[in-house]
Amino acid sequence: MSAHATKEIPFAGTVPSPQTENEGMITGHWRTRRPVIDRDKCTECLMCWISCPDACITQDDNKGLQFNMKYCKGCGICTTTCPVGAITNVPELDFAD
Amino acid sequence: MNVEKLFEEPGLKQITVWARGVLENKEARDVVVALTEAAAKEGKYVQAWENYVDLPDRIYVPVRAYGKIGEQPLESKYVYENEVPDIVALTEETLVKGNPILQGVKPGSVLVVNTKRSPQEIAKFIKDFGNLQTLVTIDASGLGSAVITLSGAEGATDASGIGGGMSAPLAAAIVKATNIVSFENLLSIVKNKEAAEFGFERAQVVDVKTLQIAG
Amino acid sequence: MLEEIKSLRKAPREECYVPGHRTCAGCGPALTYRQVAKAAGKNTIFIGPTGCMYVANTSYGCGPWTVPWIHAQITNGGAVASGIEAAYKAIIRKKKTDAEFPAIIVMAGDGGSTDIGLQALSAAFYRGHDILFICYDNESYANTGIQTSPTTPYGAWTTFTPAGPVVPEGKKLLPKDNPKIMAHGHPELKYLATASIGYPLDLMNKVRKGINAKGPAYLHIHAPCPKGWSFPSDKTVELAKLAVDTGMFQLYELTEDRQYRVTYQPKELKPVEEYLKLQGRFAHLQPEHVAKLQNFAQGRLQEVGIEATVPPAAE
Amino acid sequence: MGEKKRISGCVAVANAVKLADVDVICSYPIRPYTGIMSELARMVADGELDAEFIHGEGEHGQLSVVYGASAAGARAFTGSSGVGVTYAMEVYSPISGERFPLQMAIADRTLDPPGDFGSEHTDALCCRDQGWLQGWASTPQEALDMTLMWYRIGEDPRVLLPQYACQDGYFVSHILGEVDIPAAAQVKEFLPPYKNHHTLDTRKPQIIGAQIEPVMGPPLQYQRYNAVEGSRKVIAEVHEEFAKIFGRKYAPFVEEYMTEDADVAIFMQGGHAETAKIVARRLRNLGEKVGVVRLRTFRPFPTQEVREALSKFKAVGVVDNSANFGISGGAGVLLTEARTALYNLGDKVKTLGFVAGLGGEMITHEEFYRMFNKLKEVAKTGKVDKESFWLPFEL
Repeated sequence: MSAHATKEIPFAGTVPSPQTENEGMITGHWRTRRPVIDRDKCTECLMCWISCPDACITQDDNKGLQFNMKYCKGCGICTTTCPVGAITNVPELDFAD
Repeated sequence: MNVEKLFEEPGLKQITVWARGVLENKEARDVVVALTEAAAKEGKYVQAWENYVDLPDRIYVPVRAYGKIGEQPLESKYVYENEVPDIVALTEETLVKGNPILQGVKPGSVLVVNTKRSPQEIAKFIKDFGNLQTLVTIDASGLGSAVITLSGAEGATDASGIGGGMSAPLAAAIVKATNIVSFENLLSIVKNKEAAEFGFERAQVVDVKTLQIAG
Repeated sequence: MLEEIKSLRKAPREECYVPGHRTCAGCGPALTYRQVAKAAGKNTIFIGPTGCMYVANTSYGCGPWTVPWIHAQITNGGAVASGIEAAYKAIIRKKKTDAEFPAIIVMAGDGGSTDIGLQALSAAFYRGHDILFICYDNESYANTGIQTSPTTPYGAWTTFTPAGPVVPEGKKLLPKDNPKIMAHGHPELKYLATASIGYPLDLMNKVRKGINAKGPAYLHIHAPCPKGWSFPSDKTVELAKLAVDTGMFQLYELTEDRQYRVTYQPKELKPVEEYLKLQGRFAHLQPEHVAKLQNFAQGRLQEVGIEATVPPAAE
Repeated sequence: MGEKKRISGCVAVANAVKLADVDVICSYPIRPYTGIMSELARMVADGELDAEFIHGEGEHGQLSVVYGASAAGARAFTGSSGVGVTYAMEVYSPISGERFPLQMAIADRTLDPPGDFGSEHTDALCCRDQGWLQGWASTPQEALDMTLMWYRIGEDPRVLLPQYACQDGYFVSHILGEVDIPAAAQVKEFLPPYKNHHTLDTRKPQIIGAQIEPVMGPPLQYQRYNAVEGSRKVIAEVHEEFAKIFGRKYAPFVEEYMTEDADVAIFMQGGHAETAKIVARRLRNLGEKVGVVRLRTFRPFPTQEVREALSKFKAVGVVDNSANFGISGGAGVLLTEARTALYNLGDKVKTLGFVAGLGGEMITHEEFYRMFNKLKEVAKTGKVDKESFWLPFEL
């Protein structure tokens, strides 16, 4: 048996499109800083929501803006685009999870 | 063994039509297509094509179209020039000047020229008759004008039909002088039947020997 | 018809470009993709010519689009889109499918749009295919590690235009202006605009106008690249805005009578130096180089009708 | 029933494309294949064929357009010649790799130089490793039939591969030959509508052509390898069914002519094989034991069939109508492929390479005659002094 493994591949490498997230490329572990939102300051202007390259901020009508830590790369754009300073970047190792 | 003899095709007739590019290219093609289609009706084996090296054709440049008619299946399918023609036709009289129109012609061959001039006048421009036996003149342009079209170039189908122009009387003159196909079969192929009939009627067929004596 | 998005609150919440891709943290082109996909919606087919947005998005045999996506070569986005469009026209007409005609969007980088892909783009527009061709302009061949492209600005450092004692400015050429090339030579063109990820509402509505237009539409979107331009990953949107506010990038669309209509005009233009100084790729520039870029920005602004009253660059 | 007409190879292919009810056609002019496209353009203009006819911006664009069209679920057709074929090179592998069974007609033309218009198989042979099916027709009739058969084979769910349908430029593409044009109903029976596993449809979104990591490379390439290998069975089946429906029977891989009891044979592909056959027949009349083996399917290369066909002879002359410089064996691609097929038989069959008809020149009866004589000499002596010959200079 060859030392090389091979991975199964679908017909012609074609795969179904993902529904809500691409599990084939989880990026949460890229993050060195985590965005933390101060909900008291947040005006829900949605600038952070529309400016996230990774679509990691979602709108929840009851709970306000949600951050998807499974994929957030910690780029910090949400922090810099927030006009009221409601988001801060906190070192990732300050969090246990 | 004589290799040339080995590949002879007895009874094969070769037709070469010379024309002025673009303006008469279709007429040249129509002459060979009309004759080969008529011959096919008579159970002959045929092939028609244009000289590829002459193409893409340009206005006034001499171009050639070829036909082959045989009693047996053709064995020289991809010999792309008629090296020893039996019939040579010119869609336009000035082609007699400066073109090797009679190169390789077989003994007993026929030259048919679209011209108002007499056979004697045309003969003056022919420096070497070679094996030519018969000279035919016909004012084909007086009976039908050249159909100018790019349809049918490059091996495509000519949507304008066969023999609508002066190719019809020119082909008819060829038939008159050579009987290569029956005139009736030619008529069934060409569009301009009236012109073909006049062409057949009016073609002047002259033995070259008489011309040389007269000249 | 896709309706105008009046505010971010009214923008679709649904994502067609979802989390899970190997683009840089803070990637401008990825943000472009997301805003474009959001505006375009579900009945969209994306064509992805080779570039960052192919390689980084599909690195491991998967991809982040909820809609159909197909790879094209870096050379041929316009042609592949033409074929898809023609196919849909034919198979709908011949009743071989009951699908609805989709929005067909090419997402090409500046190389795949303005350089090696320009021939296919131009041909598709000349032929009048009903497609939207988007150039996400990160001003370099970024996928291959930052080499100069036709839209790389004068004076930018790339691995193929390094600055050195003999070539102090780095890139010596002024950038190609692809929107203008597209605007004036393609009679079938139905819509053309420039956009920036710094102005997302404007961007999304231009995407929708491009899709609604029956015929070829071209969008040139300025998409800062933190890796290639050397700036921190959190500054992407800020840089995009600053490019517009200094006149280095202009936001406009082409009206039906082929006139430029400025869609966003900065109240007061800032000196280009403010934009340049945030980016490592311009760190080597001398004042004369900066002056040349200032002139360049003013020229481009004037071309589209923005009166360039820029304060003099800081001494 | 069909209709008999004297038409060129170009027109024959166009008729097949029409009968196949192709949806998207992409053209770009280059001689000698151009006639196919002008014929199709006329058919579209006259309402004989309902298809999108797109003027490509070049051959690279042509192949890209049909790639997109096939991906979107349309039956697609394109074609080219000579340098046009090589200009599109980038796009061939993506098409076979994504398994889009579109068809490209190639009327062979020499590459530049000499920039002449004549036929040489070099253009199409450059593409031999692109994962496409590939075959050569030697008459206009075969060009028509091959177009229909390739679509059927390529679109078979067990295959799903694109196809090069090749014919010698000018000789086959331009010289009129008798063609039986089948009736539309017959073709409908033979060729079902195009369906693919994966097309671009927003109701069933898929990601086509994603990048992979190296570990996915071997299985992905192995898939394509197996598709090409597996097509052999389908090729044979489809040829049989074609014969049933249309009454014309072709050997799917190699056509043998007067090979029974032959001592020597010419092995080649394309139109000039027709001339070789005529020469063989004339020599047979003189009592010579000579034959011709014509390769019809070049990709997949029918190793087994070629081995079986050629192992009967004492000497085989492989005629290459392609320019290959510095190639193993000193002749052309066909020689190396034929020799590989014969290799494990040892020295039983002597093989000579003949390079002929380059630059679009015909291969004359006399040249074939000389080749046969050379083969007879080798068969008689069992000795090979010189392995390859460029005609007419070396033989």
